Amino acid sequence: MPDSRSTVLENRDLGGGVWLLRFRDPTIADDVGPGQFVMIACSPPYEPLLLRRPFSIQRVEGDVYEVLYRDVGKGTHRMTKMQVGDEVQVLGPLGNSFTMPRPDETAVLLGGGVGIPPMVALADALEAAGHTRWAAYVGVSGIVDEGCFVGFDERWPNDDRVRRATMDGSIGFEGHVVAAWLDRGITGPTRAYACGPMVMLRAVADTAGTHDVPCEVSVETMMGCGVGACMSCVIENRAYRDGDEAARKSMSPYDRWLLACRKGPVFPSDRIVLDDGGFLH
Amino acid sequence: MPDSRSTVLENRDLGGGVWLLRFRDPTIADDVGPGQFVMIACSPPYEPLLLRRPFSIQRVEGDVYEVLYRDVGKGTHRMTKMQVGDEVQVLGPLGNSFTMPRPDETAVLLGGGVGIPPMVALADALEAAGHTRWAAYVGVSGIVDEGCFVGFDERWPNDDRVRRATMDGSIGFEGHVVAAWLDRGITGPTRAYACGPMVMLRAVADTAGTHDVPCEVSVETMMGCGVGACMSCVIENRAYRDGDEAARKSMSPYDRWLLACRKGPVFPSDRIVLDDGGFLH
Amino acid sequence: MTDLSVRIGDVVAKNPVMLASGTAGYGPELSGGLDMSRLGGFVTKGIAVHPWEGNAPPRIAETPGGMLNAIGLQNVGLEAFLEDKVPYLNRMRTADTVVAVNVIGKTVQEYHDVAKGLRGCDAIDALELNISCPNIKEGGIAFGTDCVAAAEVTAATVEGSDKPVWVKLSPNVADIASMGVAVEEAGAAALSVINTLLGMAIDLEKRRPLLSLGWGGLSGPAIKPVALRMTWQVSQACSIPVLGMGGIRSAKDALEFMVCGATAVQIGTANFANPNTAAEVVDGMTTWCDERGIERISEIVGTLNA
Amino acid sequence: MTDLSVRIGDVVAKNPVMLASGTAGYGPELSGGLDMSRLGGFVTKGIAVHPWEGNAPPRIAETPGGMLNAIGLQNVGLEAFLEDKVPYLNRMRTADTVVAVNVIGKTVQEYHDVAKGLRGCDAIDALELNISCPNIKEGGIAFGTDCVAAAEVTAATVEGSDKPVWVKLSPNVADIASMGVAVEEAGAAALSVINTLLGMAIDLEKRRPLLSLGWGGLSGPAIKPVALRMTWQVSQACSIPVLGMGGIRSAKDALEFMVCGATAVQIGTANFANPNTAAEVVDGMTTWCDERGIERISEIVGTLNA
Ligand SMILES: Cc1cc2nc3c(=O)[nH]c(=O)nc-3n(C[C@H](O)[C@H](O)[C@H](O)COP(=O)(O)OP(=O)(O)OC[C@H]3O[C@@H](n4cnc5c(N)ncnc54)[C@H](O)[C@@H]3O)c2cc1C
Ligand SMILES: Cc1cc2nc3c(=O)[nH]c(=O)nc-3n(C[C@H](O)[C@H](O)[C@H](O)COP(=O)(O)OP(=O)(O)OC[C@H]3O[C@@H](n4cnc5c(N)ncnc54)[C@H](O)[C@@H]3O)c2cc1C
Ligand SMILES: Cc1cc2nc3c(=O)[nH]c(=O)nc-3n(C[C@H](O)[C@H](O)[C@H](O)COP(=O)(O)O)c2cc1C
Ligand SMILES: Cc1cc2nc3c(=O)[nH]c(=O)nc-3n(C[C@H](O)[C@H](O)[C@H](O)COP(=O)(O)O)c2cc1C
Ligand code: FES
Ligand code: FES
Repeated sequence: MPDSRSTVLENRDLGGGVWLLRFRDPTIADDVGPGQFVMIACSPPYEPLLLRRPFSIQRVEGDVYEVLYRDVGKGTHRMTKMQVGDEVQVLGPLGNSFTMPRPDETAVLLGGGVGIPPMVALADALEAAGHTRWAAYVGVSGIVDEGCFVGFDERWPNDDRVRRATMDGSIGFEGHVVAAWLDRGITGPTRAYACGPMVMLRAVADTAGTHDVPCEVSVETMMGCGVGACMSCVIENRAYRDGDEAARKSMSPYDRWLLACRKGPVFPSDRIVLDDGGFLH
Repeated sequence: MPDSRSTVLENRDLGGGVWLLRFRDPTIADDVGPGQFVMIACSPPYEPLLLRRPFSIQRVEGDVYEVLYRDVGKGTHRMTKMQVGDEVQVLGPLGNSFTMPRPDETAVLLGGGVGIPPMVALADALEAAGHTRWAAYVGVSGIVDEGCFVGFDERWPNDDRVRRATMDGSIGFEGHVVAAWLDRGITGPTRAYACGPMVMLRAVADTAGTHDVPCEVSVETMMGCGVGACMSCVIENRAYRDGDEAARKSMSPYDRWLLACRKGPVFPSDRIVLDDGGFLH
Repeated sequence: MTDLSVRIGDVVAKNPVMLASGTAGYGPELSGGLDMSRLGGFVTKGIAVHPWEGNAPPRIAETPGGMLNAIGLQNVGLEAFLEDKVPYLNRMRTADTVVAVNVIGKTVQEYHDVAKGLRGCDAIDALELNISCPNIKEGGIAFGTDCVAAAEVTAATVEGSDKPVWVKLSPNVADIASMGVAVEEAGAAALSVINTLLGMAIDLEKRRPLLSLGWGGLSGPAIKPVALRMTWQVSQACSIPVLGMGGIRSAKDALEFMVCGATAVQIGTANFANPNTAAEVVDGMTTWCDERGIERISEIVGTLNA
Repeated sequence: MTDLSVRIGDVVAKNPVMLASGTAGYGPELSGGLDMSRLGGFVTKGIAVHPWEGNAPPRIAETPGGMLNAIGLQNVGLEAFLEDKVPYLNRMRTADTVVAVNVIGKTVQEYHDVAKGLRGCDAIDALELNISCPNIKEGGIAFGTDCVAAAEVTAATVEGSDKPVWVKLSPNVADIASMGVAVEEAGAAALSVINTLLGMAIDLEKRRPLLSLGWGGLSGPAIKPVALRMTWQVSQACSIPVLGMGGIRSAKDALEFMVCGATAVQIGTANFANPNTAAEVVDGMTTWCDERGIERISEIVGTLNA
């Protein structure tokens, strides 16, 4: 008896907890004696999932909010199966927010891939506050990922303030977002904001540092609880690592690692070490 | 931020593995700062399932076979969610079959609840073999379970040979299947077959014993593999337990426990001990 | 309605459901709007005499039916704890929720010092000695796998403390019952069973552990059968109360631990998947007992027919 | 194409994927049409010198991400094994699949006697000493949790045997590396890591264990982190090959064990959920190695950067 795939023809609720299942399967139905049985896999073997997954809120409209996500693993893959009308348990909103720019500052928003959502949220907030002096540089690898642009595309489809970049040049600027930013140049009082892969955040922070631009980044560490209870989501405190002996001595070792879910996810880029030893993407 | 239930409004595939989820949730959408995030439960916490579940084949028609099951736990509950068109991994047919009666024998089929399916399979086999001399006594607790009768109802809706029994008298004979059988009386050469809860099988076996009726029962032990590989599905060998000292000495201790998936699920009722210490229903 | 209260030695909890150490911070982190007054008890994150850094990230990884953690006991230290965290714990006491402080150290002396430092602190009902944390390179686990060392650190803490001392046992031993007996004899007032199992998860492509420390502690439903077995073994071998834990997600899980000998239970990992777990467990227990006409939940403790 | 063959001491397996003892009977029970010639190796159900009854049912229970079993090593005994089972094992040898016989006993002498009884049996490539079965009331586990006893039973079996002796270690210990070292010194040719973790599951309403024995051995994905950690520890401490197992369901799982130091792997519980698991693991390994240009799979063994 080889293992076989049977197709469900009917799965009838007969009431009282009794159900009738009918399958089509020539292999099995071929030669059955009365009293024989089958072993049904009630579900494929799979990874049980315990922990919630964190996602940035991209946009809020009335009582509706949206989340942009990439199917990268167990949890996000399941999310692709959510059906209209499903009820999903969600904890939030969590964490802190970006600091608003001063009125004279140009807000530069840099987003990479699924790091674009917080930039959409920020652009919405800036517009709502009447701060129209902003420019967004949003990048993905190529046309295959252009879905990540949806937040900007929907609201600012032909807005000069939004510059799209792709690594392969298939859309907009060819290269990464920092190159796109520098390509336009940094003029006048500027404040930078970024979210994306660690390597991108580092490039943004370096550039901001070089140009004396205040900069905030949103970091995406591994999170167990999202509320400060598990202490898993830490990112290193720059003052602790780079401070001189005296400075470090004056700090508590407890403050070496900062909880990204509670003190963040937004940090001044010079406050944290943008290097996770390559553990995150 | 209290935990909240958000309703999926849209879950859009944007290509390249990128998806857009939109939720409705006034609680969360109420007061969100740019950069904040949510923790989404990608699935409710649940029991991961590993092992397959065994079910009798109730009926085969062409390349279609059917299984009748009751939603009693993790696996069967999931089965209720199977959708038309789903592909389900099934191993089978497994196990042995009932012995056919001699032409002069009346086959008495006794089925209780979700133990009725093998009796349907046997009735079908008897009919196919031209052996119309059979009588079925099928019982459930009451009208709430009458779905269990579906196999007999569909093929023999008004057949005198089928006697339905309920414990509460709501349908047919009031009482258990053995009482229904005895009510009609045992006349002429008879061979009994049974499947159902352990307590019912014991009553059938006792009655068969008293009336010198050869009897076969199908037992439903806990099964890990269904093919003889895990040795989990055992039932006690009566010869080993009840045999005299000499008889037992002549047997291998290995033969105390019989594998129900391979030597069974059908056994002569006097070959096994119909008592599992109350572990099964 | 069933009386849900239980006695852990001299400590009376209004119900047997507590939050496990390290999974709800120092209290304010109680997540998802869980009403702390619903809780029978609450155990803080481990506290050492001095602040500790903890490990570099990543500190957690999900595994089949469970998770690994290697937080490394990052903690504010005794002084900051007394100053910043105790006020909130006082509110818990007012809400009639038992408060236990999880105590960690690298030497016997350090355990003793924390106990002494917490003397006179009325916000606290008990200490829970963590002699079993697998997530630090030194200390912790060594005490947890050796009867003599475990007894020594227990005795020193008991001596330093004015509160009952619960000892949290490591499951990474061949014979947990002997560990329980050893610390009971050394003066423990109760036993917390179990801490996490040592485990590892790796990134196949990068060929390195998923956790920066290399290994971590396995918790969650995956370990429930081990935890249940150890709860049973320890409660059979010892006469002090057992606090059972390991993979509890539901009232049914919690009641199973009690039937296996736990006077009370703690909930850890499940808080992350569903922050309201503890309240749901209390509700489920109430219903379960009511339906069965059980007058006092303590009646069911250790009633397993094994 | 990648060379999948591996050497376990003097035994060469054409690929590193074996079926674990107790999960595929004596061979003919190989289920679901799995083609045995695809397997690198196969380990039989435990064999004692005399037939054993095993435990009363229920013998298994499902748990979160795993299962408990307390089969109790029901087995036909040495004599019937040689007579009835060996012919099939011969077919496996012909198919170039390594055959190991899992050996059990209640005394050192019994282990020795099985080894002696299997002398000269060409169908068999190796013995796997099960000193770690938690499912019998006497013997088994005691050998598995004590270094001296483990070394003694290993030495006696090696002395009685004309085949390489692999020793299967128990995870129910504080320090599995020392166990590995002890049996290596006693003459083991390889180490199988791990057997099941002791666990318990209960029926809350009936207030009794789900397994007739009371407890059982936990296997399946739930224990994978523990198994991976122990595979790493043992392979770091010992110089003989390690056969890794515990919760393997996929090529990725299997490769993780190899990166953590396993020369080969065994698949147990997953066979029940999907009888074709082992063949799928072999296929997946091939693809994985091909895609990465790995010439010999043995290159990846123990390459973890920890
Ligand atoms: C504050 C915050 C906001 C985020 N916002 C978004 C967002 O708007 N859109 C989006 O697509 N993603 C976002 N992420 C990342 C997202 O949480 C992860 O992609 C997701 O958790 C992966 O889950 P999984 O089960 O699919 O992956 P897993 O199967 O768990 O792992 C697959 C891969 O994802 C990585 N990963 C797993 N968990 C995390 C995590 N918490 N953070 C980062 N990487 C992880 C793993 O290292 C691994 O490489 C955010 C993360 C944080 C912390
Ligand atoms: C050969 C054979 C044929 C069967 N035929 C049918 C059938 O045609 N229709 C039908 O409804 N049921 C049948 N059963 C029983 C069916 O397999 C169980 O009801 C099912 O496995 C329960 O799975 P679950 O995950 O829903 O329950 P679980 O959540 O695993 O357990 C719920 C309850 O079901 C009991 N149970 C679990 N597994 C089994 C098992 N293998 N056998 C008996 N009881 C079990 C448990 O003791 C528990 O009380 C058969 C069993 C066998 C061995
Ligand atoms: C993220 C995390 C942090 C933990 N920190 C501690 C700790 O500081 N002290 C301690 O004794 N136990 C700690 N534990 C162990 C838990 O208190 C508990 O014993 C274990 O997780 C088993 O229970 P569970 O399966 O319900 O989580 C921690 C567990 C987790 C998951
Ligand atoms: C039903 C069952 C029976 C087993 N019987 C044996 C046995 O006879 N001898 C042995 O050494 N191990 C036995 N084991 C242990 C397995 O060989 C293996 O070590 C363990 O299950 C871990 O691997 P897995 O998670 O892939 O199942 C058995 C396991 C199961 C599930
Ligand atoms: S995610 Fe738990 S503390 Fe930040
Ligand atoms: S179910 Fe595995 S041997 Fe019968």
